[in-house]
Amino acid sequence: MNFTITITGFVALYLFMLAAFAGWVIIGHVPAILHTPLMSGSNFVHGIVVVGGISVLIGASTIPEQAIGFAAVLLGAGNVAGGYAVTERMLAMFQPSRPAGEPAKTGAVQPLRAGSSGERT
Amino acid sequence: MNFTITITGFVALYLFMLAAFAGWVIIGHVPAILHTPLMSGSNFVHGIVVVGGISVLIGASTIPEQAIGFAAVLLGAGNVAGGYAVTERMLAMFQPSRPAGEPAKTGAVQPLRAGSSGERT
Amino acid sequence: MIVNLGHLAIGTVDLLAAFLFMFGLKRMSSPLTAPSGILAAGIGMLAAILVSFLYGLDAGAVAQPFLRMNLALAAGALLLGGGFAWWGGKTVAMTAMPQMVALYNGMGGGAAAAIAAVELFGNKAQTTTGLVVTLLGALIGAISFSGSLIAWAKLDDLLAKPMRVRGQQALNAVVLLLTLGVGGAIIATIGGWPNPYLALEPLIILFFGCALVFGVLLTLPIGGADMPVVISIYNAATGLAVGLQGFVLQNPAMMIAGMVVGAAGLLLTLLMAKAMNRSVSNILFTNFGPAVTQAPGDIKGSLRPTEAADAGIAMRYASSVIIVPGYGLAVAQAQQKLYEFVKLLQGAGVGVKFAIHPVAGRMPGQMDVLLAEAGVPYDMIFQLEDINDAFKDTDVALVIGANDVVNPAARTDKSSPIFGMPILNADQARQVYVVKRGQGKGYAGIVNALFYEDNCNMVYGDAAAVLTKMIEAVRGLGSKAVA
Amino acid sequence: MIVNLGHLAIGTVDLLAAFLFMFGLKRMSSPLTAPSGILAAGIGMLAAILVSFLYGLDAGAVAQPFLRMNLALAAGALLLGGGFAWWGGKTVAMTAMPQMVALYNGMGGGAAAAIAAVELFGNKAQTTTGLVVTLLGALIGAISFSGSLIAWAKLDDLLAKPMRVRGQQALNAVVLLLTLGVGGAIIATIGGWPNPYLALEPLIILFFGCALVFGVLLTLPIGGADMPVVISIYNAATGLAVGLQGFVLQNPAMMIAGMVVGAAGLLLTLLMAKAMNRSVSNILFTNFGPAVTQAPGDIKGSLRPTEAADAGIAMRYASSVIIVPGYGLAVAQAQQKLYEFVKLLQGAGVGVKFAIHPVAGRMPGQMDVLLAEAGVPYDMIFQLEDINDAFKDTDVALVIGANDVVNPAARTDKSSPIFGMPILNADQARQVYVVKRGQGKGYAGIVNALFYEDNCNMVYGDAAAVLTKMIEAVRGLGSKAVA
Ligand SMILES: NC(=O)c1ccc[n+]([C@@H]2O[C@H](COP(=O)([O-])OP(=O)(O)OC[C@H]3O[C@@H](n4cnc5c(N)ncnc54)[C@H](OP(=O)(O)O)[C@@H]3O)[C@@H](O)[C@H]2O)c1
Ligand SMILES: NC(=O)c1ccc[n+]([C@@H]2O[C@H](COP(=O)([O-])OP(=O)(O)OC[C@H]3O[C@@H](n4cnc5c(N)ncnc54)[C@H](OP(=O)(O)O)[C@@H]3O)[C@@H](O)[C@H]2O)c1
Repeated sequence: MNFTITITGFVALYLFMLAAFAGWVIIGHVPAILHTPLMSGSNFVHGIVVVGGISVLIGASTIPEQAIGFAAVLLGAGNVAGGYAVTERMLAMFQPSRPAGEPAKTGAVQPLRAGSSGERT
Repeated sequence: MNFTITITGFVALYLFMLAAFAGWVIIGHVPAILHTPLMSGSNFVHGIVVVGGISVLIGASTIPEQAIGFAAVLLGAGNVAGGYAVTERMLAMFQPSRPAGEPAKTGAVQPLRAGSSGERT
Repeated sequence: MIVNLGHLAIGTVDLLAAFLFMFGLKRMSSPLTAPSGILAAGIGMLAAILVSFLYGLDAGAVAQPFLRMNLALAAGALLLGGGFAWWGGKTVAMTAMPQMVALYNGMGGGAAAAIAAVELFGNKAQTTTGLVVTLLGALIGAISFSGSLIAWAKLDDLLAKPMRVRGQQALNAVVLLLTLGVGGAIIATIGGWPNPYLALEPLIILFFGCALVFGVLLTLPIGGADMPVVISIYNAATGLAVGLQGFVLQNPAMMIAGMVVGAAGLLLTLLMAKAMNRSVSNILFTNFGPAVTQAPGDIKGSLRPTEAADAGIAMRYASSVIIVPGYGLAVAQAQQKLYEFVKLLQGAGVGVKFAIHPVAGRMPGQMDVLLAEAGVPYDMIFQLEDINDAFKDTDVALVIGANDVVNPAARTDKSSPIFGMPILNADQARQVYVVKRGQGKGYAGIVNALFYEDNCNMVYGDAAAVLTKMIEAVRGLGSKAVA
Repeated sequence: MIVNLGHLAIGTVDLLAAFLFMFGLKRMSSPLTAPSGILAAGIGMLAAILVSFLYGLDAGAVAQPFLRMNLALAAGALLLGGGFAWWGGKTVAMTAMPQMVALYNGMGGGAAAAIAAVELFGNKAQTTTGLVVTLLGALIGAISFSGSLIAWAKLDDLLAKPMRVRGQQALNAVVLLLTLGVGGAIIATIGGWPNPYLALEPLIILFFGCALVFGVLLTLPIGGADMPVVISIYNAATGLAVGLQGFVLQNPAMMIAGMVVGAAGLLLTLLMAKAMNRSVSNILFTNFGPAVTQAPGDIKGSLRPTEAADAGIAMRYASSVIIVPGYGLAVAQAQQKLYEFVKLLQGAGVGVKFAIHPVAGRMPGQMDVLLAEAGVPYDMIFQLEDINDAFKDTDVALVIGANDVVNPAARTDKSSPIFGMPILNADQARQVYVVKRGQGKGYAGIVNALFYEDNCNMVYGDAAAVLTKMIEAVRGLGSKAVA
């Protein structure tokens, strides 16, 4: 068997359509509280470009190609590592009341699932 | 340009994965009130098999192939038409209070978006 | 050139159709947008079907002489199959929806299997991968076909009670292994291995035969009330089969639509099983054992029957009523009568709501569809979690043809088969009326302690008949009262 | 054989990675599951990067002599770029998040453009379709690169106020057309048409130059406060560019991940713009005109300053307090102090909630992240629609560094630039304290009538300083009071 991947024009359109649809539906239900981490998280995901950079750099056969390929990997790696670092940092901060070890004397505050819109207090 | 579609094994897996993911996410938020129409609606969607039946029947070159191909189109057409008919019929029945022309004397009934769980009356 | 343009048209339209399918299913997540959703999917389907006739441009030299005949056959099959199914779908009673869906679903599975048969008999698979995928699609499609037909027959009362033989599980396993074995022999034969026993064609026929039998055997032992879950599984299976045949035919729209339905059907199945507080494998395989026999001594109190007229009038003078419909309402086909009665109450200023349990009836959402059919606006219909806290502030709970979904044993009795299932708190209302024909048990076959509670009265009779009496009684109070 | 196994490994891992990306983003829809989501996506990314070194097995005869060098270069670039960015991401202040995201996003766009450059200089496109897609990806990637860098510089205060020239729109249009023209020339030259003016290489350089300049010109005139929306747009654009380059490189994981981000980023942009009650094109193109000048006569009443200590003690003896944080809190970096104060209040039995406006601060969700950083549990944090009805039953609303998001002009004054934006009903609380440094206006540059209301007192000073005083005052009440 041969595992080379060939994507002709039409199949590419199908892939694009499906991916775009999935992306749209996935994001549709994200609460406002997570908009910033979501932005940096999706930013992280397009860091996959670094894989393209690696493949191009590996196939390089002239100095200019090597230089530009090196730049591609460098930039893509920055995208990946930075995007992950900030997203993970932000998300680790979101804590519910109890596990935070607070005395939980929240008085009149009724805990509510964060981002559950449609409920009114 | 040539618009023939070629889908090699791996690309097929990508398509399948994306489609399955999309299907899963799409259904994730359907309220229980619509489970029956949703079942018949997704039933309708796999009626696309009729298209495959047509292509096979058109390419048939022996009597048995024609017979089986005919059966495929017949069955697939039943899937499509029946699935659409029942789904559309059921969905047309779901009506909100106001447009139904009822005197809307619902007394103590507070209208609530159907299927909005998480709210308690 | 023309051929190329044909491919362009098919590719474009199919891409659009695949998008519209997903878009349509997405819009079906709310009653407001759902009708436009099925319309969108329908438009996509129509376009895909029409453009698929352009495959005629592709026909090779061998098929050329058959081409006009084949095109005519395709059109004829479309009109014939589509026409009958359309007519059936438009005229079937709402209560018969589950079996109709089973039937249409079986057709889809059959179509997928038929496509696979053409591929296999014609030996058209190019690669081993293609052959394996074809066989897999054929297997799943055929099982879904015969299994769905059995489900249809059961739900349509053409087949009696669950039929089981001793060692059912072992028998099923043997048939499945046999099918897989024959599939392996087909692969070997096509691959050029010597096979002294059978030629390719008998092998293929045997393969389909075994798969069909397996579908029958798998479905026969399952109780009629579990059928909706089974239908949902077969729905997902047909989707999968269609997706696989889509790969074989190199048709991405089929691949996508099939796989979307496969995943969606699987999730829907899990949601249903969860709502019934059971596991899918429990439904499929362990539906054995005698019904639970309950010591009658468990229940204290006595049943207090009352007249339909009295109950109706009591509700007329209540300020709030919650109605709990169940399977019996569907049996009695009394949804129209029920809404007539509700409108009378509303006209008299009574606040009325409907409380729907996720597994009331015999199909998830069946009660919602039934009430919708009668014209009940969907903002009067509340799901369990939205209304369960309201019973305690309600004057009357009218339980009509429901039983298990209001059985308090689910809360307390660990030995009960429904223990753990969330139930509607009808018992918390100030007064409960239960409409049923007699001492019949619910689907779970257990006694209902609610009926013996102090605040509960029984109204015996067919739901439709009882409602007629209630309507007459309230009307009899005179026009002033029903202002 | 080995090459084939390499392809198998790459294909499998990339498939898994694509799934994990989508799965991870899906899990990011709730704070509970989000950390596991980014972890899943991270694992997918790591695996995809590691396995991509197997492309080395593919290297043709020409690239073979460079192979070891190239592999070393790739590893070096990974460590260098990844290391710096990781360090930056781990150490940057939470308030500087927007510009960091802009920077990383620009890097992604630059990488996509660089890949395109290699393809173009090496003339590797096989078909016209491939060439066009390469150019398109190069264009979008380059714009996203330079535009994001400008956004970063602006947010990091390296660039001063919006810079505009007369006829900015026309200039932008000219540069864009020029870029497209050069792109056309490239296609023509590669297609073999005679081009007497420029050889291919200068054309490609010109193309990238124009695209980069266009990105700069597009971003320079936009106000710093609109930057988050711009960053979100560029985020989607980078996703699109990555997806297109994925097609060029025949890498489905890149295609999928890029396109998912493209669609997700677009939707996120629209959600943000909607929360700000503006259209995206309004943000991008019509950010001109002088600030609204308001007749001071509009406002009746006078400002009543009060001491921080008095306000703090008043809150200590209130039974319920809602805190409305805004951009000023981020400027003062006072989130830790604020939570310290809140814990004091809670210890004294005061019920405290946070009310977050969707566009409080300078980035959607910025306040949520800020409070989370300080350790505020997220179930104390309420979004506008969840808390707006609670203000009227609340003793004290503490508005700290917020302005526009509590400006009643949004409700009543049709001429106001924020008219129609939903606002937090802080004015409905029995007592309002507003913490700000002086007479500074909010982002919209308009006077806030709330400050002149009878139930409102101003507490002047930097938010951090004011909170320190409040904490001291409450502590000063003695341990009994703060039991
Ligand atoms: N919804 C689903 O998806 C699904 C699927 C599979 C299984 N189930 C199971 O089905 C059950 C559903 O509960 P349910 O409360 O709706 O129904 P139920 O527990 O099956 O009870 C139905 C009751 O209706 C009465 N009835 C029958 N015909 C009637 C008529 N013509 N007029 C008046 N009453 C009539 C019967 O008593 P009489 O004989 O005395 O009249 C019976 O007690 C649950 O156990 C659930 O797990 C549901
Ligand atoms: N969130 C987003 O995505 C986003 C994006 C773009 C634009 N915007 C816009 O930004 C605005 C956000 O509203 P907002 O209420 O959060 O902020 P704002 O309206 O910009 O007001 C901030 C207030 O904080 C005060 N302040 C500044 N530094 C301070 C310090 N160190 N200590 C105490 N107070 C300080 C300022 O007054 P003094 O100078 O008197 O102290 C100013 O009035 C909206 O108009 C929104 O449309 C938001």
